[in-house]
Amino acid sequence: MSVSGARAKSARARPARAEPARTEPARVEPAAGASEQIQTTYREAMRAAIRDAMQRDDRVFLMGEDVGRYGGCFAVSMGLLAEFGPERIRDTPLSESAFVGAGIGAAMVGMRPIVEIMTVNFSLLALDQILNNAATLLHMSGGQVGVPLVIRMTTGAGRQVAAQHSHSLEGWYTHIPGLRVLAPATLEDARGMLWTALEDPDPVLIFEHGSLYNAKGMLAADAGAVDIDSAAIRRPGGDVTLIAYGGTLGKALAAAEALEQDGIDAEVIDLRTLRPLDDATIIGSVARTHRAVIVDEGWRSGSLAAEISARIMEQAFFDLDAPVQRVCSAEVPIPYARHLEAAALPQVDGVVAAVRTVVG
Amino acid sequence: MSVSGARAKSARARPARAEPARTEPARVEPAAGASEQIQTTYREAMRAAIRDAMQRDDRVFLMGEDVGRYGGCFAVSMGLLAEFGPERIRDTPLSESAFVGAGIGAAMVGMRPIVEIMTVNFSLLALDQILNNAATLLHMSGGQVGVPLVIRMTTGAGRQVAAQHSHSLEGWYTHIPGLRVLAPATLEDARGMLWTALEDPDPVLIFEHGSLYNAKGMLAADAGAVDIDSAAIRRPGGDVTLIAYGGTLGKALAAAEALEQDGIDAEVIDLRTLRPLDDATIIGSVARTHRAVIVDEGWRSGSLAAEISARIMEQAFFDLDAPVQRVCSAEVPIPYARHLEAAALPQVDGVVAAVRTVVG
Amino acid sequence: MTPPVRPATNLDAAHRLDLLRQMLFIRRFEEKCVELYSGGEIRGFVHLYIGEEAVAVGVNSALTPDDNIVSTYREHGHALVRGVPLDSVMAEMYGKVTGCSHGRGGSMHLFDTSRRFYGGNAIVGGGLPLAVGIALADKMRGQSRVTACFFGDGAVAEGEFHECMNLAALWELPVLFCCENNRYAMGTAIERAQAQTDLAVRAGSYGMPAWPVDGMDVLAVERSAGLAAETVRSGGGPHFLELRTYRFRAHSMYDPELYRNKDEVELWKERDPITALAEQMRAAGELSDGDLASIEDELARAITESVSSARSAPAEDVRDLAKFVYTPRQS
Amino acid sequence: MTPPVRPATNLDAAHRLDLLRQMLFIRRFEEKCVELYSGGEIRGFVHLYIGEEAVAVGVNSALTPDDNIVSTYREHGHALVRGVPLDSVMAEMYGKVTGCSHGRGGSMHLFDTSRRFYGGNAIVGGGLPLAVGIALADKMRGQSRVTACFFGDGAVAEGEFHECMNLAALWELPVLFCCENNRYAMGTAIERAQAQTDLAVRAGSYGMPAWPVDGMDVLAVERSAGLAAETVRSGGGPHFLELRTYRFRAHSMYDPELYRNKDEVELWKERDPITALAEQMRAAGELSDGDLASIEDELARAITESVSSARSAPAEDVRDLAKFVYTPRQS
Ligand SMILES: Cc1ncc(C[n+]2csc(CCOP(=O)(O)OP(=O)(O)O)c2C)c(N)n1
Ligand SMILES: Cc1ncc(C[n+]2csc(CCOP(=O)(O)OP(=O)(O)O)c2C)c(N)n1
Ligand SMILES: [Mg+2]
Ligand SMILES: [Mg+2]
Repeated sequence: MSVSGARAKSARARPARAEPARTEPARVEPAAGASEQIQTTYREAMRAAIRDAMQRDDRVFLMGEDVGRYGGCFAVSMGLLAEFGPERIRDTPLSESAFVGAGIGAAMVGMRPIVEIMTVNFSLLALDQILNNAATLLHMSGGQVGVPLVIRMTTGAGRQVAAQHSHSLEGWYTHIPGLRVLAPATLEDARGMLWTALEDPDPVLIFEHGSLYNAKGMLAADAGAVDIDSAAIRRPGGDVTLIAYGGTLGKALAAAEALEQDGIDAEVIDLRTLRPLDDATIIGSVARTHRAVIVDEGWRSGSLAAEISARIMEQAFFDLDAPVQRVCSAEVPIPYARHLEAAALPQVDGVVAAVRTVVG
Repeated sequence: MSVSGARAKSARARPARAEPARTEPARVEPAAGASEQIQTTYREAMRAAIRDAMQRDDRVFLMGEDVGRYGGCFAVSMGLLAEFGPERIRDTPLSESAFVGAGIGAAMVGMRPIVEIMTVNFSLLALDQILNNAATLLHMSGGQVGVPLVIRMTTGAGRQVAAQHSHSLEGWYTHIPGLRVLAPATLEDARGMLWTALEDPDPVLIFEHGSLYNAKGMLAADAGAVDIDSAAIRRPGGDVTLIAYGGTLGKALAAAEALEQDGIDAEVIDLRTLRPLDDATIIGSVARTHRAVIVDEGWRSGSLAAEISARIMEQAFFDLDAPVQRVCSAEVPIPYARHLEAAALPQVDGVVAAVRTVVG
Repeated sequence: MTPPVRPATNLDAAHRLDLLRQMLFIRRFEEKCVELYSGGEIRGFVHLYIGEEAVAVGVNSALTPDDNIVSTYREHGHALVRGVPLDSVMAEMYGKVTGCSHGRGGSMHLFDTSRRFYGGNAIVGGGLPLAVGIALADKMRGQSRVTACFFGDGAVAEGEFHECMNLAALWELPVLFCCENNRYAMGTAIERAQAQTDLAVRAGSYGMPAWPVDGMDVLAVERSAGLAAETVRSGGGPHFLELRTYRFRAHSMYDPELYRNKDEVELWKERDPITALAEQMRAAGELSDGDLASIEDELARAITESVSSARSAPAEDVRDLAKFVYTPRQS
Repeated sequence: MTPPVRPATNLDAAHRLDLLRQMLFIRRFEEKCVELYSGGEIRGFVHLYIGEEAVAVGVNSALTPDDNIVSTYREHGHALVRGVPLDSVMAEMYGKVTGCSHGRGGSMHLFDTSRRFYGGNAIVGGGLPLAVGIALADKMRGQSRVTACFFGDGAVAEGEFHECMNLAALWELPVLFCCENNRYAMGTAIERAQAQTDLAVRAGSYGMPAWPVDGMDVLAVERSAGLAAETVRSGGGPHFLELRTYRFRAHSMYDPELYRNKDEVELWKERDPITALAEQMRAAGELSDGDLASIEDELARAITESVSSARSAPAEDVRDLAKFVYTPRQS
């Protein structure tokens, strides 16, 4: 039986490969220089997106801890208070549950709040509001109560701020029906995802990895809204699929560069939207490469990477030539010491090593 | 390349099968009648376990909402107030974060608190304390601050109590390094897990599925502590491995019965300990059956089932004759209407159907 | 502070008769629910308001249809007097698609946005931040609405209560906090849950007007709620009412009630808000047996009809299980 | 209330000199940290206590070694005056294995259970429930310890503050709540965060003794803390001190400080607790330039040594990354 099973496996595999779920990349970067380009940073792109939204729609306001006078913990909202005033750039007390819930209430009656939770570490104090109200009211009310709310928060480790300030918990939020979860990893997405999210009638969470704010680069002067449905192939390749998002995209791309030296041609997928996942792009790529490695800063057990591995198992099993591998954070509270923190987080060499185990 | 890949796959598969990771069931039920048996219920077994712990160790106390005068929301602690008094059977105000955190503090300095959170739905209000203090203090303090705390809570749906009261979030807790997570599904485990958990120097969470409290059965009069490390094979079988825990164990066993009619011999694993997972028992079984279906009441995306599927991918890929399947809850807030709630939750026929897709 | 100006008619016999009718409406509806629950026709958690009717009726009659209400899982009374159609409430108890929440919510999650009734919330304290946010939106848009937020004495111990009281007071939001102090949180008496059992004093410490009200006297509730609502509406910032009442039944449909003794319950039953108003009106010659009989008839008929229509109403198609998880996209 | 009885020596010049020395100890330690941070030798978040030294020193000198302390991420001062060895604190800043938290915690997570110092906690309000639990354990075991719990003015807005104040008061637990009111939560002034800026009034509403204290006067802090601690210790239940102080530096190592103007900072610097005590002692002829010089010498030498020992201390072996996640099992 096992033999026939194995035979069946290779046999059944063919058609799937003849016409993979999806051969075209879901989305490729616009050719640079398509329009006038300006030099900017992820932080500035995010700020431009907020300013833009505030100007377009007076139902929009930004609320959170230190978004006003202080200019935002990561200086994202620097200068916006002067421009829009304290009513619309609203500093809150340290009351995560109350001000996130207040954002939900305001959205319920027609406002378009952008609630900033300083970091994902503190979002646990508002999780009940996010799960039991924001994500649930529409269903519980039989479709009456929509919650067009956007919640932004910084996520991730890497700055030696130790165990309580280094969480990557976006994976938990992707477990919640009723939410859309985004992870902008590029300047274009930092600039463009917010407006699309604000037009979504349902609650959207945006996770900004702390390591990205200072990222510099060129962006089209007229860059605007982008889709928040599909993943993007940031680097096409034929030998293995590297799946990353947010803070791990850069590491995956760096690993792909390194692998190129050894003649391994890696495709790199930027998930962009963590819920709902763009299965078509993931499965389409794996159908072409037959191998996949997922890079996720969350702790390994119960990570978003586990969900992606399970979906590949379910949707592309017969296309796989090797088991899907996960490169995640070690299962330890993130330590302060630089060398220990570095050892706890996914690194380029770890990605390269994982790829080697699945290729050839 | 893909052909050789496929060949490699079946080729490499053999040795793994010659000596599977583990051939012996990790743990089988004691033969009934081994010692004097008494008729009892899951609720009574749990109560006996608490009483037993209170009598053995005066550092133990039970704290939570309505555990005293009311007798416990699910009547688990009924009668214990009279027996042990209000100091040790301690009613708390509705302050989940404070009393869970107080349990952590008391444990830090040598007490052995059993904190009852009425249901997992309310545990979100204490999640910051559980993640950022209970699970993290030992590491953050360089090994100085141990937290020998046990937190019990009811989990699961099935009683038509709608979206905010029907969560199965134990999967989230299995993501947290520093915690041990248990799911007693049998009378023996309801009776025996608490004491072992109280002897653990680190925080242990016990999830009791609401549907189990009235479960009746026979239990050894001298039943006592049980291990909290290994999974148990509740039903040996050779054709497919059904992996379940807590509230889904009964459904998996019922599905196995149904499948027997069609000559499909299913092995049923009760995970028992959700973190750390007993990979040896899971992989050992899959190495024998070459097929697996995971039954988990959590929402599908980001479920504990996803982690198990990913581990089978990583550790038993070449033993698999079919992709591992997940039978989970539909990704909707659990609705009130009986027929909708039933449709949202994993059911026996769904498990049977999933098995049919992987067998033959 | 002077009592709110309102048309004399509100204070006359007809008005009192209407208040009586509303309280009886809630009472009879829930008595029917008990019957149906015992018969297994409705399920889940059902929290009865019996004994507390004066609070919902008194507060609601001080509000305008344009005001907002945020409630708890013990909200049948709030919903019914707000005007959520009886048939849709009963159908919701049955989990039918004709229910006010399409059968998704049940007893604890009644919603009717057309009446600005923002629902039952089953997480204790969970509705307070929503009320604060709704009031914030109104204030930002210059609307002069009041958001009435109901919650129990037990909710006062939750961190969310504190955060919301502070935020509402700090931002001077138009919220009317209505604390239904029925002296118990499930089986926990207020003395065993609150260091400061004088809840109006606690609320006052946030710098908002707060006072206790006899929650068994519908006229007293209406008077205080009217006074508070007017001030809130005219920009006076949030107000807090501690409505002292009592639940005559178990916490949820049934419980052993080991936590309180029968005498206490009997004592409070002597203060039944319905009997109290009826007797007062009788004494004043404002209520005849005939009036009462016709009210009871009308209610009995309506409730019976709501039951039969709920029974015969269609159930949601199982294929629509995932409806209302996300808003359908136009594109 | 009469002042606590304590040996006259505590009140004499030698004692004041010691308080001065302790404040200088914190000040010089943190000044060195600024230098090291700029040099990139220490990293992460480092929250300076400069300007607030009188609070840690005054409160700690009212405690016994057997009392417990629960602190925040701004805890260098609390740890040092508690007696956590300077070398182990400096080594922790360097993330070395010889650090008081084995290099796992860093500036925000200093621990020393041998001194009942239960650590820095970086979640605002996160330490309060721990303090309540430690005090509960002491009370259940009949121990007469005080648990001093430090937190900031910003923490008062968190739900956890409320839950813990209520629980401690309800259960009459031996907690000394020490609110370090430095008027800002990061960039948010207390007026923009608290509806009731008189924090002692808010705390009093839970029914516990609470009063404001001049947090720039170490002797005043010591007096009030001593008074409160004695009452807490003798079963008087929790007490709350609002210690009015000011941070002279940025919230964390650096911030643009757009949220306050320089004059305000300068005004407060004129009330520098160290200068204040020194001048008072000089006036009383209790402090000579020589005394001061030798204290500075001693501190400078100790701090310099702690730096070199930290630099040369071993780093944890990377293979031990997973150490301290779970307690090693005997079996
Ligand atoms: C956060 C939370 N904790 C616990 C519960 C369980 N629970 C439901 S109602 C209730 C008592 C609430 O008492 P109170 O606020 O006084 O309202 P009442 O039921 O008396 O109207 C409890 C503990 C819950 N629903 N939510
Ligand atoms: C729950 C939570 N929210 C936000 C933060 C980010 N944060 C760190 S310190 C701080 C200000 C706290 O102010 P305060 O309590 O007054 O203490 P201080 O820093 O002034 O000593 C904030 C907002 C946090 N660490 N925890
Ligand atoms: Mg109550
Ligand atoms: Mg402060």
